[in-house]
Amino acid sequence: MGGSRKISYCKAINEALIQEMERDPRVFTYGIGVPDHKRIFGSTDGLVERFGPERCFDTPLSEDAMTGFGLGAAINGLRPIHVHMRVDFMLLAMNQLANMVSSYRYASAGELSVPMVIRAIIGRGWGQSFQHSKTMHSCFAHIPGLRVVMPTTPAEAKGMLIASIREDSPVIFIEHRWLYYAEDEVPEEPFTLPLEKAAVLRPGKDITIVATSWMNIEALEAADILNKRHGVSAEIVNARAIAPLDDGVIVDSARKTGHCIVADNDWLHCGFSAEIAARVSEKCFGSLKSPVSRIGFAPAPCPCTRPLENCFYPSAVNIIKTAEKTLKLKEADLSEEVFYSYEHKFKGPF
Amino acid sequence: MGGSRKISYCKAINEALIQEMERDPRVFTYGIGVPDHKRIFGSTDGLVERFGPERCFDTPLSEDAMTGFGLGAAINGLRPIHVHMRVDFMLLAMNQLANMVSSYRYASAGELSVPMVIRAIIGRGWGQSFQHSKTMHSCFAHIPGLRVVMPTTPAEAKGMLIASIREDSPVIFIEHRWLYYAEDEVPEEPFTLPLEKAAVLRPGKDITIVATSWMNIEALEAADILNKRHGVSAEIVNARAIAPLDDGVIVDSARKTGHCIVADNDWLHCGFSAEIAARVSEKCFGSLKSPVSRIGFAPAPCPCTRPLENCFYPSAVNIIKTAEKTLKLKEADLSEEVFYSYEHKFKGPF
Amino acid sequence: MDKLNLELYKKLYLVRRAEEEIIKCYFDDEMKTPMHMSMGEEAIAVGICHALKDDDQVFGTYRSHAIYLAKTGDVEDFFAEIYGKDTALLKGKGGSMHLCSPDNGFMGSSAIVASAIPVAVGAAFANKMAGNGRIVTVFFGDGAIDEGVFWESLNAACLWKLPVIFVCEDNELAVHTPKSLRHGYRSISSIVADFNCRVFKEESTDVETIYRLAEKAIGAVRGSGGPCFLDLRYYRYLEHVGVSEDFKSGYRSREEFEKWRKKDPVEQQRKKLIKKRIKEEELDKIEDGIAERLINSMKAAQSAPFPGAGEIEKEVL
Amino acid sequence: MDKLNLELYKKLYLVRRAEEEIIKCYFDDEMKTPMHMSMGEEAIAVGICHALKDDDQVFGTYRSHAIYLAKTGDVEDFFAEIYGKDTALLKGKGGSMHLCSPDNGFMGSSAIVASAIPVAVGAAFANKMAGNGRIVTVFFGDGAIDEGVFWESLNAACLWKLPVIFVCEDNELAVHTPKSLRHGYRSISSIVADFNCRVFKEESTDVETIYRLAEKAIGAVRGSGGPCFLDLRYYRYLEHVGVSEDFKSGYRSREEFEKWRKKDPVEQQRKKLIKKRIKEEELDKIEDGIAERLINSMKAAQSAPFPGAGEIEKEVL
Ligand SMILES: Cc1ncc(C[n+]2csc(CCOP(=O)(O)OP(=O)(O)O)c2C)c(N)n1
Ligand SMILES: Cc1ncc(C[n+]2csc(CCOP(=O)(O)OP(=O)(O)O)c2C)c(N)n1
Ligand SMILES: [Mg+2]
Ligand SMILES: [Mg+2]
Repeated sequence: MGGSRKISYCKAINEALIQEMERDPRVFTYGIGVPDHKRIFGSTDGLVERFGPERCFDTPLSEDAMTGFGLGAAINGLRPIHVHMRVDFMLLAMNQLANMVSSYRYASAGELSVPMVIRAIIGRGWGQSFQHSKTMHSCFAHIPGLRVVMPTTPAEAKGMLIASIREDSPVIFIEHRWLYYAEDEVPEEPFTLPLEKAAVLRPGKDITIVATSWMNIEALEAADILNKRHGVSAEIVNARAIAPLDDGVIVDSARKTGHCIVADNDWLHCGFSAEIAARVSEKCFGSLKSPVSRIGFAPAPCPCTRPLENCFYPSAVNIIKTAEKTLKLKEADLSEEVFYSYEHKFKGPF
Repeated sequence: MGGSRKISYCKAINEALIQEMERDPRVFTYGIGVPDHKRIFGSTDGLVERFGPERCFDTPLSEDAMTGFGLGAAINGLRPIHVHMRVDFMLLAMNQLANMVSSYRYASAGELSVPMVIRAIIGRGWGQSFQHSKTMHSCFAHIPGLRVVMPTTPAEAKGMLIASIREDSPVIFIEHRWLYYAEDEVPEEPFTLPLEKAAVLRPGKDITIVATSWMNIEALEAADILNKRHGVSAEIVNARAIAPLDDGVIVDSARKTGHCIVADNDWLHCGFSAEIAARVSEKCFGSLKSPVSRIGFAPAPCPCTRPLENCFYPSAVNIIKTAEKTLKLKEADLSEEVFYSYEHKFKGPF
Repeated sequence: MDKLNLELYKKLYLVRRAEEEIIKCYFDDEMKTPMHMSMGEEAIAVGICHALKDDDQVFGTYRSHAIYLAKTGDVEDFFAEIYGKDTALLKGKGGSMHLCSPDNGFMGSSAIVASAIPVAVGAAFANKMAGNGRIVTVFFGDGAIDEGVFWESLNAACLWKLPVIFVCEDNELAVHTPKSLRHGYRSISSIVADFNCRVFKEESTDVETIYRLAEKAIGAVRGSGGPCFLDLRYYRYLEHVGVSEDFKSGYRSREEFEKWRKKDPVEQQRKKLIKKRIKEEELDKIEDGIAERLINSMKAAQSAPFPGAGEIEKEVL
Repeated sequence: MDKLNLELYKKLYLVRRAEEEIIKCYFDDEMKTPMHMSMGEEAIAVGICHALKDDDQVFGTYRSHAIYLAKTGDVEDFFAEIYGKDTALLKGKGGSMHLCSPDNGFMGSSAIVASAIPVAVGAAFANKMAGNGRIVTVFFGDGAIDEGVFWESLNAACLWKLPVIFVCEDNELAVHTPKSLRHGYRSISSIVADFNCRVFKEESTDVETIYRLAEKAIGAVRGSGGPCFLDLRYYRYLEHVGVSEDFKSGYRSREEFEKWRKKDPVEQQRKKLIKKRIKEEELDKIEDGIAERLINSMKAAQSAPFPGAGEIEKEVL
């Protein structure tokens, strides 16, 4: 067993790809721009050099056919990894995803399986507007036969990507662009993490914050401030598995704290936040001391201009204010707080 | 004002189309098979004869382009009605729906509007399997900028379709195939019903059943039996508006009865049922005497063979059993009950 | 004796007779699955599938009875599946529209128009990578070429020179809508020929002609490594879905049907054999043998058990 | 005096200079919107838009600075929008990728490749129904023709003979990927010509040539009622997104750029005017006038207020 060292989320993805492609010659990575010099923000670095253009290649701009293509390759024994620079482009492939990929195994009563990974990048870039800002995990998760995961930490990125590649059913693997630079301890050796379970990111006892993807970062900041300003100990549950979902960790936490906020990187209506709120409300009925609240995108297409973009995306501030309301605390004056506002660091385009 | 008479759901849709196309020359109806001799199960009867092939026409099998086509016609002043024989085919147009149709008005800051109706038929046909059995309302509803409605009664079909046609934003209008034969009183004159509100279908006081589309029919049957066997008075709230959703009627009912079951014509995970459960749990916190339960499709692609199909689709029996559990009643023996099992009447193909 | 033509006839007869048996029983309402019948297209299905090797692969549509039967040689599983029984490979999960028999090279069929086309292209890619020499053939209708994914798939196959044969089974109709109301061009063949793709066009209902054409196409694919496109015309005998005729509904004439009926692929081939001096009694015996197998497997399917409720959530992931 | 060529030059200069002003200020980081620059394609945008009438309509992509400016004549709103300000028509909701000015016939631009193409076809249908004689022109890149929806839209426009001009602005790249890695055919023009569509192909950077071509295409559309396809080549000067050069990244050479630079559409047109004996001082004055307008409107945009938070949920439905 090798040791571990701090690497970025991006590097963790890259390492998972290289180690799995090394281990298993059936794995290949493809998609628009995958081998170009930008290398999907660096995440596909070195693949084409190591594995050649047969196992790492660019495609026409044909998301729908390229998804079906992966499906065909998968049922014939390969293990495709299809990459989308933006999850929004997967909407062009919704038919293949929901009518074909999701049901091919079922349609063959298990004679054929679909070991396919679809990597999609999400996230607030920088003035991206309404066509480059969706998350869509709830829509994918709604379709039985598709796995959906959203790793937050570098170790999750590596462990869950390896698990996804080794998995025999299709996995939609959703990566937040802003997390690419996050660094943390990641084992050098290949390893896997479960694809169906949430994980406690920060233990606490007074209130549960269930967060997806980047919202975990906002939740960590919120938890610090809640602790500092109110002495509140928030437990953050990282909902890294979207579907299928073993909700045990989430339900246990909410039952323990009696309060639950869901902070999703998405719109609320009919979203994953509703699923969590529904399950927590049902399974913790009687143990909850307050109703479950939800935080997410503003109910609008994402606008371009910065001040409106700031209103669109939920943040640590929203979490703090919601927690204060939930716990009936006096609103802290946050004007002195310096928030980790990533958008100031991030220079365009995306 | 004319009177009203009993007509079928199908005829109600047809009447709405004819009256609105008569009233407003900008309205046109198009889609695969719209003017052919089957007339979308009769719902487009007489249109091509009355309004000619310029306002009622067939199209190539190109759902994606045909959706964009409707959008283009709408922003240029027409009022298209696009028809899909199966909602599943709309998945091919998901990009146009979620990236274009939903945001065009926003993208023009209101300079352009999108008075477009998309009619889509859903519903258990008859051995239709996994590619002709989805509902998808939750996925459409998740996208801000799209209206989604699911009328259940003939009067709703007419009133909501007319309202949809007159509405300046895009409406996805979802019709259950089995409801086509339902007959009820419908006013002769054109009239509109609100697009954002639920309606009490059957008043009651002991438990609330929130149902969508065909599940209202199942709920009515369940309510009869619950009354007969347990003396339970169930209130059925017909969730005919999916997005945007004014949840007032639903919340009021659940608060009043203290018990709530959501019976959705769909999968549960990240579905509309989760949204209702989340809202009711939050807004009725403290007034609920039991957790909100959800009933929907089995978490699998829809199988073809009848016995498995029967397991896939939720029914009155599921509602009764859930209500018994919720209200802590002894399970009634239902073996003597004759259920209105539409699938025995319905002969293929769809 | 002309063994080839006899073999082709056996398959033609099997396909036709299987559907005739379906028609006989369909109104018993025990096959609860929407039937899109192949009648009229048998020469295409049999001609091509007979030219393919056992381990070559085929993808189809909801209208796949003919290609399924011609490719797999299976009958027992077929009936069990359309009766929705536990004894079928798919245990009735698929039904008539979703036949699948991977071991026999039948890789599945889809009821969303055109949606199997890119899957076939990906399957061909895997075969090319494996160097196994297998050819993938994907069948679809003249409606499927309206869909964008057809063009995307064609482009990709041509770009990457993949061993795939696109077979457009052109009955000039999508449900009831003629090509003239759907196509903004004269000839799909001439368009596809401008891609890096060999194109073969044929209107014959003679199975041997189709078989020879398929051999040529297969040779071209093996030679070039790249795709072929077959533009083949036939006449759909029955309604779009269901087992009845529909000449009274007004969108097409019985006269047209009668013209095609004169060159019916099955009868024509029978006549050819008799001309080639195969004895009629011999043919009768062969036909009876096939019919017996069909009827027996149908009976077996009828009396087989349904799958248990537990099946529903199996094989989802 | 050659009024046409002068008018064309004014527009060319406006477009080029507007983008130069953007480059100057972009690193101030106040225009928080991804810039896909038009530099290199000015002749296409100006040549075509100048041939269109005011009430003809245009749809574009995320790379629409040139066609927006050439079609609308607007500058003030343009800068206010890319600065995300309340004074812009869209109040910054769209940004650089989603310009829109319906009153000036600029009907919107989309950042999902190819997705405006069917919308343009539908808009053309509405115009045809209204009998208003308007022509719709939709601009897209050589990447957009990879997408199925392009083919579906082309087919529909040809089928229904709609008054729409498809303009493929071919820079041979989709982001960094050359056509050779994306297209399974030699020539899109010859394929499209097999549809019921007139095709015009041109590689010139001379704006007058493009203008004449556009006139021809417009004439053809008005004459036949049906669509045209323009296959026009240009060279993208800058990186795919962003305002810098990227010849060092290895996927293309500076030499190629230099070749195109020699026939730069703006400089070439200036030279042509001087050859036609327009005085250089006169041109200088015209250019200064344009520059002044640009700089002033840019300043106005910089100092304009941002929209209030309440804007976010307006105009959703
Ligand atoms: C994407 C999609 N759109 C519409 C349908 C409904 N539909 C089923 S079959 C069919 C016609 C297909 O025609 P064609 O491809 O020529 O095949 P054929 O039935 O003639 O064999 C249509 C429109 C569908 N199944 N899938
Ligand atoms: C459907 C879709 N897929 C991928 C992308 C990412 N993307 C943005 S621009 C682009 C290249 C487009 O090339 P082309 O159409 O030639 O236009 P150009 O940028 O050369 O003007 C790609 C792949 C996108 N925006 N939309
Ligand atoms: Mg056909
Ligand atoms: Mg390009």
